[in-house]
Formats: sequence, structure tokens, C-alpha cells
Amino acid sequence: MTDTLFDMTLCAALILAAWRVLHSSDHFQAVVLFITFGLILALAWVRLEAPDIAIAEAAVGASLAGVMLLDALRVMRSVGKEHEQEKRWTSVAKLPSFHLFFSFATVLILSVVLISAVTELSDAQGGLTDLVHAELEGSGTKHPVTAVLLNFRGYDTWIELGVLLLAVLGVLSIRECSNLHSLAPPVATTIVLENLVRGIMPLVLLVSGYLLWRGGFAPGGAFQAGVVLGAGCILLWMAGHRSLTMLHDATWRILLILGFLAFLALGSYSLLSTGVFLAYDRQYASIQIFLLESAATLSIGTTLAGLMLALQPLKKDLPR
Amino acid sequence: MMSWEHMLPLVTLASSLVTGIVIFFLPERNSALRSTLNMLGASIKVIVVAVMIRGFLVDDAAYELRFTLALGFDFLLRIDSLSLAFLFLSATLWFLTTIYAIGYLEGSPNRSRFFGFFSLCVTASTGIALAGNLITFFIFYEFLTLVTYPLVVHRGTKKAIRAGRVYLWYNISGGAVLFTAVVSLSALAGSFDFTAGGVLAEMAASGSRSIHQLIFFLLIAGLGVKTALVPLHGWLPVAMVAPAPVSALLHAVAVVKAGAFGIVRVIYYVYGKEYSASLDVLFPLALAAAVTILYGSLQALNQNDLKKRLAYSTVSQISYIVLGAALASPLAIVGGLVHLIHQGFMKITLFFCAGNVAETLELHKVSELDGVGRRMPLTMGTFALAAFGMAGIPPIAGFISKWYLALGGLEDGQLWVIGVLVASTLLNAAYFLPIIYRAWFRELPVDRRPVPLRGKLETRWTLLLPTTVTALFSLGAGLWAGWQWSPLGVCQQIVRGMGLMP
Amino acid sequence: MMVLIVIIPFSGALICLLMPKRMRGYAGLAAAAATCLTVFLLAFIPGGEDTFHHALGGWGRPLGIELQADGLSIIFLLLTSVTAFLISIYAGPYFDSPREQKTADYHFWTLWLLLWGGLNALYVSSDIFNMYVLLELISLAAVALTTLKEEAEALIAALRYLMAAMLGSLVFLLGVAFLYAEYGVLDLGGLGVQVQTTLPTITAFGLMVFGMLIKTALFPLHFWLPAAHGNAPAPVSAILSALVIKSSYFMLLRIWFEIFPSITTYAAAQLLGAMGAFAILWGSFQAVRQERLKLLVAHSTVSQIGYLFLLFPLTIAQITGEQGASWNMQAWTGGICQTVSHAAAKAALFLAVGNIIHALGTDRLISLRDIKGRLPLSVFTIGIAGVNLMGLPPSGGFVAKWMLLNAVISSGQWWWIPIIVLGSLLTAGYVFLMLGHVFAPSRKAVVLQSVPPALEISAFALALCAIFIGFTTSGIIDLLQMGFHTMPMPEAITWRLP
Amino acid sequence: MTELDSFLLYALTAVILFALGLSSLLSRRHLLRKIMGLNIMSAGAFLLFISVAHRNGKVFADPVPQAMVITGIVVSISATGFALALARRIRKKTGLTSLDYREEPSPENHNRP
Repeated sequence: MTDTLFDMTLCAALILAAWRVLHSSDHFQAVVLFITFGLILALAWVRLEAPDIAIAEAAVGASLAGVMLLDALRVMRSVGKEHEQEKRWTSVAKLPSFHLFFSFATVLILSVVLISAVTELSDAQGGLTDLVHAELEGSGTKHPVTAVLLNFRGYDTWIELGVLLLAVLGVLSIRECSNLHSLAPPVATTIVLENLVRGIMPLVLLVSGYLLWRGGFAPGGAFQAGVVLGAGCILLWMAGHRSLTMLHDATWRILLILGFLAFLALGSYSLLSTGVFLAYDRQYASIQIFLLESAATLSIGTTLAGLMLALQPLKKDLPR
Repeated sequence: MMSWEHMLPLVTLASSLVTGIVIFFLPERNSALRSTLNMLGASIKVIVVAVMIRGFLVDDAAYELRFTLALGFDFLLRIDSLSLAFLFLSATLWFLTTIYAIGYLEGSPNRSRFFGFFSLCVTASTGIALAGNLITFFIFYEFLTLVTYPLVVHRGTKKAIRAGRVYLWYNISGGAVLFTAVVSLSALAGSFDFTAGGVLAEMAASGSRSIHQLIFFLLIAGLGVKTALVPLHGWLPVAMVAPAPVSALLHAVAVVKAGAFGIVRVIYYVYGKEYSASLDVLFPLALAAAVTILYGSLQALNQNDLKKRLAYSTVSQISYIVLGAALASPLAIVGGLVHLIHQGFMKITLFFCAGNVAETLELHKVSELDGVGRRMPLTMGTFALAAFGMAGIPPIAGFISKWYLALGGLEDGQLWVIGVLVASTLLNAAYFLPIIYRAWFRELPVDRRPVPLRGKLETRWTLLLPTTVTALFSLGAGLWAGWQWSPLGVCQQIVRGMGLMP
Repeated sequence: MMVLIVIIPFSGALICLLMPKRMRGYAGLAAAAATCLTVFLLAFIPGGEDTFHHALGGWGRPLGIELQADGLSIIFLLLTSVTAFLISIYAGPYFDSPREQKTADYHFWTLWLLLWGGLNALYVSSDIFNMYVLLELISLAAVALTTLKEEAEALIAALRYLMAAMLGSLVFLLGVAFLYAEYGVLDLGGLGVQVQTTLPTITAFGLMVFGMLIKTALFPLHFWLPAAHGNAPAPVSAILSALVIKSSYFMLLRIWFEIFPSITTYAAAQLLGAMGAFAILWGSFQAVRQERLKLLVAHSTVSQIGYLFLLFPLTIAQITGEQGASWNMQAWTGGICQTVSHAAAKAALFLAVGNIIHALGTDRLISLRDIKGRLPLSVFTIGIAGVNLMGLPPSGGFVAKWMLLNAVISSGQWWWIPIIVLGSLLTAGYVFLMLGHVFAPSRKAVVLQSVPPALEISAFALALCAIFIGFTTSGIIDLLQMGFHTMPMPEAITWRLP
Repeated sequence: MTELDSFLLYALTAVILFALGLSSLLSRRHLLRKIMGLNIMSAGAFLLFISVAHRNGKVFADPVPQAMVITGIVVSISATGFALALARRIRKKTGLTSLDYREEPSPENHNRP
């Protein structure tokens, strides 16, 4: 009974938070609510026995996305140098009412269809759970989620690392720079904060490493570890440390592609030796997976930090 | 040697296609090489066509080339009796027009582009002649529309651009209608080749009578645009802004003839004479042709612009061919077919003359032609000859065609045809005679400074030679009409080949 | 062999990222050539049974992901590799030229090769979640490429594109979730045999189709397309219009004919067809009204996409008869010919227009008058590509429209006839709007910037490809008859009134 | 309450979240709201996956949807980061915070390519 009550409260809270994100008049409030929404969602993941996702959600959905949104909001609110271009751009005051009507109707119809479809979902206990557990033995890891991510569906993870790489390259293209070197150095903060962050950094590395190692047998893994790493880099930057931008250009690029490259290298190796792409030697599978995960962790950390940092002001934009 | 002969249809096509493509890439100033290439291509075509005509009519050789693309999609080049008439016309007239165009465009800009498309245009009309089935015919028919557009707008003036637009809209729309009809036919009857006597009669089961009528109507509507059947004729008088050799080719061979030729193909080789007669579609077509004949002539009367008058005359004359095809009597189709050739030679002469006058004296209006005959006797002499021919005065070629048409009408018992022919002859005379009268019997206006001769001739020899040759041909075709190898003789053989005449 | 078509472009992307700037063009082109070659080897060198099948990691479905190629995959792979290779040849000199230097081209090659690898991977994928990830990869790469032009219009267009693409992917993902909830598998083969007509399945079907319709920009979901395609750099516009759009169309074919063949209905097919018909008319109507060259070409894409959707109603017909199979094949041939020839022709058109803009420095339609017979090859390219789009002979577009119209008439769905005919006329309208200006007298003397020959030649080569496709129809038919992953070439599904 | 009902509860929440996100995307003009809307939509899709995973699982929730959701989260954060960068750049260049705009060209630069 308490479970159900908890479930119902959680769902109600989720819907309410989402509703408020949608309807609050103030953008700042909406972003804060969005972060809250992420935290509640993380709770829901825990409740649904998906701790891996809970960690990821807390790290990404709530923290990283929140920081990004807040930073974007700060920039977009500030009255910057407008009309840089030769055209005058004017926002229309109001969306036409037919547009609103149309959106409303679409959402309404969609909701009705989705809700009735969900209620008709069969209660088949299908899925691939049994299959995963049956094959877990030879997968090189004891944690089923890691097994799926790195082994059974490693191809998806490879492509996903490609998506991450694309995102950071896309952001760099928008900024018209090829790497983080052209960023303006961070604003110096108080010595206390800087030292505090420096003190925290080993801890961050430790947590990250622990999560990575844990992924071999329990919730945790490359992605969660990477997010922590990335968050550490961002913290460093905020404390006034130049961290990532100090890296040599080539090093930075290699870090960026390391995860993608590791999959590619391992895949090609197995293609050459066994004729199958992304197949592990049964005997070394756990080591191979660990290496892959480490590479992916570094890349994910670098990429996520890069996504955030690449948005900071460029050297050339600073007033001389 | 067998395989060699099979390739002849392809050689005919290639002689102008390759020339055209090479010419596109020639530098503008290299006019000697361009002219040589042009003449070479044209000569090859004439020779190959002559070989094939002889082979087909004397040795009964078959020339056929088929590529199967896919799904009932055959690309078929074939010589049959009907191809010959059109092929002969386009080969000879291309040869002559090329000479004319080289002289006419001397020193003007964008000649590489012009001659390139000019050659492609001839390729298209050759392809139309050689097409062995409706799909191939359609491919070249649309190709013709496209490659003629740059020729119509060649001068690049506002007027030319507008004419080009009108030309396109008429022809692309016509093409679209034709496309629908062709696809419907192939969907109903599958893929079939042109067969003398028609193929649809056997397939009468595939689709109802009214569907066949509808498709016939669509086919004629599509083809009627190029044939300039009233009310689809709007583009033709406008398109006469093109340079004279283009108008000449457009009116005598390429575009309008392609339409008329298509109509003949549809009636005799797709539907079949009897079947189309049984569908009751021929009489309305004959009526439309008759209306066009009279309407075109009446409009021509009102035109002061010389080329425009000639253009309306074309509207009227082309429908003779349609009329011949739509009448049931075999004599009528002989008249129609022979008119395809005769009209080509006579009309091209007229346009050449108009071009000569315009190029040499810069006169474009009928009212300005007073006394031109003294300044350019040869030009106006040939003009008079061709004009008399058009009016149907014996012994010039035009008389022969009208005579056979009239005979056909008589044999068919449709006396109104004779009425139309007589009326048209009177109207022809009414719009041609004033020109001849002005040119020869009026004094040169005193206020006009005579243009001095450059050299011995009244204008460049390249302009005079083709004009004279075509005029003499029109005369000869009439004088020696009884000869086996005269246009009339050949057309009679063609109609016999189609199995319509003993 | 199969995996190589993904590995090679992805490796090329990484190499280009690590290379110094001046070397990237060569490395990129080499990777492009290698990818193209691999696809050709895969398609034309006969191999063993496993040529067109690869279980990744040794795990077969349903647990792992399998790569599978069927006739449709081969067609799309070939179409992509030829078009993409010629665009690559164009891109090098294009981004090197002084006029384009200011645009940030740092990552063009990496982005482009990742995109290409994603396309190849999508065409051989047989797992719906894998398809989702690949679609995201393709969309992000496409949007990133759009932003290579730094102007505000391009950025706005890119963001709108990104949002539309994300929306499409998410809707698709929700459909995937429904399918997994209902059937517990993700591979096409497993789903194809299991699906039944239940409400969640129909919902999944609707969601997945709708998501892909947004990405394919079918009217009225095309709102993002003209700006994105019209403001990107020339080679990127070509990539977007010719290839990226086709990837989501490919997905639609997979969804429609492979996952849900048992629940597609006559009405749904007619609806898609009707949307296609509106797209044909609306797109060309808008194109005729444009004053900017690239926007004109972009609207033309909206219109040409419409033809692709006539495939759906034409493979489900209301009347039966022994001709059923034949018109089904005609519809398939028409639809696929249209896909392939549109890819080549539209790429050629965008590249040729890019040349003209490059030379003139403006993309106002009216300024075409000022080229005065210069750039003959580019103008000729526009002409040939235009002929293709109009569906006039001799071209792939002609075969496509011929086949479509044939299927229309054979299947008795005569109401599509005026659409096809009118569409061709309107297409002629905007093609000759461009060509008319070329022949018109110039307004002023303009000094043209010289265009590197590689730019003109690659565009022209693409246009020739579009013509050539008209002669390869039987090859396409052979490939189509290889059938789908899970079943032979589908027969025309006959739908009877109850 | 049975296990199935909790599945239904979460699945319903999932689709409602999806619809709410969509309505934010469609009807709010500010770019951040649209981006948040997309994120809520993806959260909805993920929730549906995981509720299914929970339903399918016996001792442990079905790992395949979990892995897919982790992949999905990465994809979604990539797209969000990219979209935010674009939005910021647009704001800087044009002063716009939404994509619903009018532009008034100044005459001299109208011909820019």
C-alpha cells in the first residue's frame, strides 16, 4: 500500500513539475523546476529498480543540463550587443491563435491516443531479460546493464559516442573555432574557492574511477564515471582554473575521440582476427571491456566538459 | 554486313547528335571548324538516309535497332515506309538550312550554342521519324520541345524570352497531356510497336470504347499543340521571333511536322484506320483540321509582319496533312503525306526569302516590300514560285497535294472538303499575291535609300543557294510528279506499304 | 565486408580530425573514395552467404544487433556512395576558395564522413533502436553541417531543423518503446512476424511513421526544410536534399513494408499519398514564387519528395486482378527511380547553383541574367537536372514518372493523374524560370569570380548520373526483386471493401 | 495493488510527460522552453522504456531497456548542448530568443549571398 502511495505521489510530482516547467511565467523559475523535475525523475528510476539510470539522470538530467540551461539563460537574458547583423530582427509579439489552437488540438489528440494505447498494452512478460541473464556468463562482465551496453549492443554505444563527438564538433563549428584554445581564460575567483575545488578534485577522480570499476559488477559504468569527470572539469573552470583548455590541441582531440576510437580499434582487431566486428575474446573479455570503458569515460568526460566550456566567451570577443 | 546495316538508324541519329555535342564545346571564334563539322554531319545524314531509302524500297532491307530497358520499356529505332518521308525531309532540309544558317548568323554572338542546339533539334526530329513505338516517339518528341527552346529565345530580347515562355507552356502542357495518353495506352495494351493497320483493334477488349475515344482525344490534343491545330496554335505565330533559319526549320520540318507526323502515326499505326473510323473520332478531327485551314488563312490576311503572315500560313497548311490523315480515302492520305514533303520545301523557301530580305535590306513588314523584286530578283522570284505553289497553282508541288486531297474527299463522298480546299486556295492567293504584286509591280519608294550590292550577287551566296535549291525542288516535285522516285511516287509507295492501296 | 562500409568513413572522420588543416581535404577525399569503392565491391562482387549479413559481436538477434543488406539497402547504398563521392570532390575546392574561407570549415570533413558512415549504417541496420541512434547521428551531423555558414539565417534555420529532427526522433523513439513493451524484441525480423493489430501496435506504427514524416519533410511537416536547405553551404545543401532526406524515407519504407505490412490500410496509404500530392503542388507552387535561387531549389525538394509518397497508395490497391503484381512492381520501380534520380539531380542542381552563386556573389534569381553565356557547363547542368526533375526524357525522372503513372492507371487510382501531370508542369515552370533568366539580356556588366573546374565538372557528372539512371532501370528491378530482409518482394496488398 | 498497476501508473505518467513536453515545444516561443520541452519528451519516452523494463524484470529490471535509456540520455544531452549553443549564438547575432520573427532587411546589404 505504501508502495502504491509512493508511486502515485512520485508520478503526480513528476507531472506537476513538468506542468510547471511548461506554464511558469518566469524562465528562471522554469529552469529551476526543470532541475527539480530531473531529481524527481532520478527518484523514479530508483523506484523502478534502475539505479544505473538514476545515477546518470542525477548527473546529467539534473546537474549538467541544469547548469547548461542556467548558463544559457544568463546569457540570453543579458542585454547583449544586439543587431550585430545587417538586418533588424523583431520577434513577433504573439503566436497566431490558429497556431495555438492547432498545437492544443495535436497534443490533446495525441494524449488521448497514447493513454488509451498504454491502457491496452498487453501484460506479456516478454522482453530480453532471460536472454541477457543466460548469456551474461560469457559477456565479460557481471552487471547485466554493462553487458548490454558494452557487449550485446556495443555497436549502439559506439554510435552513441559518435553522437557525442558530433555534438561537441557542432558546438565548436558554431563558435567558429576548432578547439578550446581560443576560449578566453576563466574569470579568477577567490583563492578559497580555487583551493577548495583543488581539494575536491582528487575526490572527483576517485569517485569517477570507483564508478567505472563498479560498472563491472554493479550499477555504475563508463557513462556515469564520465559525467562525474566532466563535472569535475567544469568545476575547475568555474573556480578559475583553465583545466581542459591548457591541454595541447592534439591531446585534447585524442581525448575527445578516445572512446570512439577504442571501439573502432577493438572492433577492427576482432574483425581481422575472428571475422566478426566487436567480438571479445572470451578469456580477455573483462579486460577488454574495462579498457573500452576507461577510454569511453575519458572521452565522455572531455566531451561533456567541452560541450559546456565551448559555450564560454572567446578570446577574440573580449574587449581589449 | 548485316550488323552494319542494323546500325544505320543509329548512325543517322549520331550524325547530328555527336556533331551537336562537339559543337557545344568548340570555342566561339572557331567558326571554320564548326561549319566544317556541321556540313560533315549533315552530309553523312543525307547519304545514310539515301542508302536506307534505297535499301528499304528497292532491296526490302529491314533496319531495326531495339534496346529493351525494362518493364515493357523498349527503345526501338526502325525504318518503315512512313519514316522514310519524314526522314528524307529532315535530312535534306537540315543540310540546306545549315548552309543557310552559317551565312545568316555570320558574326553574331553565341553561335556555338546555336548550332549545338540546332543539331540536337534535328536529332530529335530524326528520332521522331525513326521511332518504332509510341514510347520512343514520345522521348524524342519531348526532347524536341526542350532543345528548340534555346533556339526560340536565341536572340535574348524581351520579345524572344516571352515567345520562348509561350512556346514552352504550350508545348510542355501538350507534352504532359500526350504523356498521360501514352502511359494510359501502355497500361491498357502493354507495350507494342507501331504496326501498319493499327494494333489497338485487336486489343479492343482491353478497355472500353469510350476509354479508347478518350485516349485518342488526349493523344490528338497533345500532338495538336505542335501541329498548331486551332485552338492550340497560339505559340506558333509568337515563336517566329526566332532567327530565320530556326523559323524555317520549325515551320517546315522539326516542330509542326513532328506533330502532324505523330497524328498520322496514331491514326494509321496505333489505332488503325478502320478501328479509328469505327470509334467515330475521325470526322471531328477532319472538321478541326478544316477549321484550322480556314482560320489560319484568314488570320494570315491580317498580318503586316511578313514572318507572322508566313506563320499563320503554316498553321493553315499543316492541317492539310491532318485533313488527309483524317479522311478515309487512301488518296487523301497520299495527299496528306506528300504535302508533308511539299509544304516543307515550299515553306522553307518562303522563310529563307523572308530571312534574305530581312538580313539584306532589314525589311520585315509586308507594306515595306514595294519594289524589292528589282533589288533582289532571285529571292523574290523564288518567293513567288513557292507562294504560287502554296496557293496550289499547277505545275508546282502544292497543286499535287491539293489535287490528291480533293480526290480523296471526292472518293469519300465528303464534298465539303473540296469546298474547304477551294476556299483555302482563294485565301492563299489573297494573302500571297499582294506581296508578289508589291515586290514586282510597285516602284521603290523614293524616300528609301537603296542598299548597295556587295559583290556580284544580291546577297551572300550561302543565303541564295539553299533558297534556290528548295524552290527548284518544289517546282521539280510538281513537274515530275509522275516519276517513281518523285515525292508523290514515294508517298504512293508508302501508302501501298501501309496496305491501304493496291 | 558489410561492416567496412561503416568503419571506413568513421575512421576517415577521425583521421580528418587529427590531421593538420591543409591535409584534411586530401584525407577526406581519400576516405570518400575508399568508402565508395567498398560499397561498389560489396554490391557487385559476388560473395558467400554471409556477404549481406553480419551478426555484430557474434550475438545474433534478438539479443545482439545484426547488419543485413537487402536489395533496397544496396540501392540506397549505391545511390549514397555515388552522390556522396561526387559531392566530396566538389567540397574540397569549394571550401578552399577565398569566398568561402570565412565560413568555418574546420570540421567539414569529420562531420561529413560521420554523416556518411551513419547513412551507410542505417541502410544495413536491422534493429529499430539502432536505427534511432543512427537517425540522431545523421540529424546532428546534418545540423552541424548546416551551421558551417555563419550567417544568422543559417543558424536560425539550423536550430529549427534541429528541433524538428529531434521531435521526429523522439516520436519515433516512443514508437520503439511501445513496440518493445508489446513484443519484447527490437529486430525487424522478429517484429515483422509478430505484429498484430492491437491499439498499442497501431499507435507505435503511427508514431514511427509520423516521426519519419517530419524528418522527410512531407507537406505539411516541411516547415523546416526550405530555410535549412536554402541557407547551408552549397555542398551541404546537396547532401541534405539528396541524401539525408532519403534516409528517413528509407526508414519509412522499412517501417511500412517490413514491420507493419499486416496493419497498413488502404486509407492510411491514401492519406500518405494525398499528403504527397499536396507536397507536389504546394512545393512547386512555392518554388515558382521564390526570388532566391537556393530557396527555389529547396522548395523544389519539398515538391519532389511528394512523388515518393505515391508509392504507398500504389502498392495497396482496391481492385484485384492478375495485373496486381505488375503494377506493384511498376510502383516500386517508379518510387525508387524517383528517389535515386532525385538524389542525383537535386545534388547536381544545388552544386551548379552553388557555382553560379560562387561566381556572381549573389543568389538572387534575377542576377542569373548577368552571367551572359559564361559558365556554360553549370547552366547546362541546371538544364539537365531540370529535365530530370520535370520527368522529361531521357532521364531517370522520366522513367520514374512513367512507371508511377503506369501504376496509377493500372491500379485504377486515376485521381493521381492530374497531380503527376500538374506537378510536372509546375516543375517546368520553376526550371525555366531559372533558364529563362540565363537567356535574357543582362542588366549590368558583372565580373565573375572564376570557378575551379572541379566544381563545375563534379556538378555536371552528377547531372549525367541522373540521366544515366534512366538506363539502369532493369538493374534496379533486379535489386528490388531480391526482396526484403524478412520476406520476398511484397505482393500488392489488396484491400477489399468489407 | 498488483505489479501490473504500478506499471500502468508509470506508463501513463510517461505518455503524459511526453504530451506535456510536446505542448511546451509547440506552444512556447522562448527557445529554452522549447529545449526543455524536448527534454521532457525524451524523459517521457525513457520512463515508458523503464516501466516496461520493470514489468519485464523478475529479480532485476530488464537490462536492455536500461541500456537503451542510458544511450538515449547521452544522445539527448548531446542534442541539448548543441541546441543551447545554437540558441545562444542566435541570440548574440540577432537578439532573438525565439524563432518566430520578422526580418526587415536594410537595403544595401540585401544582395549578400
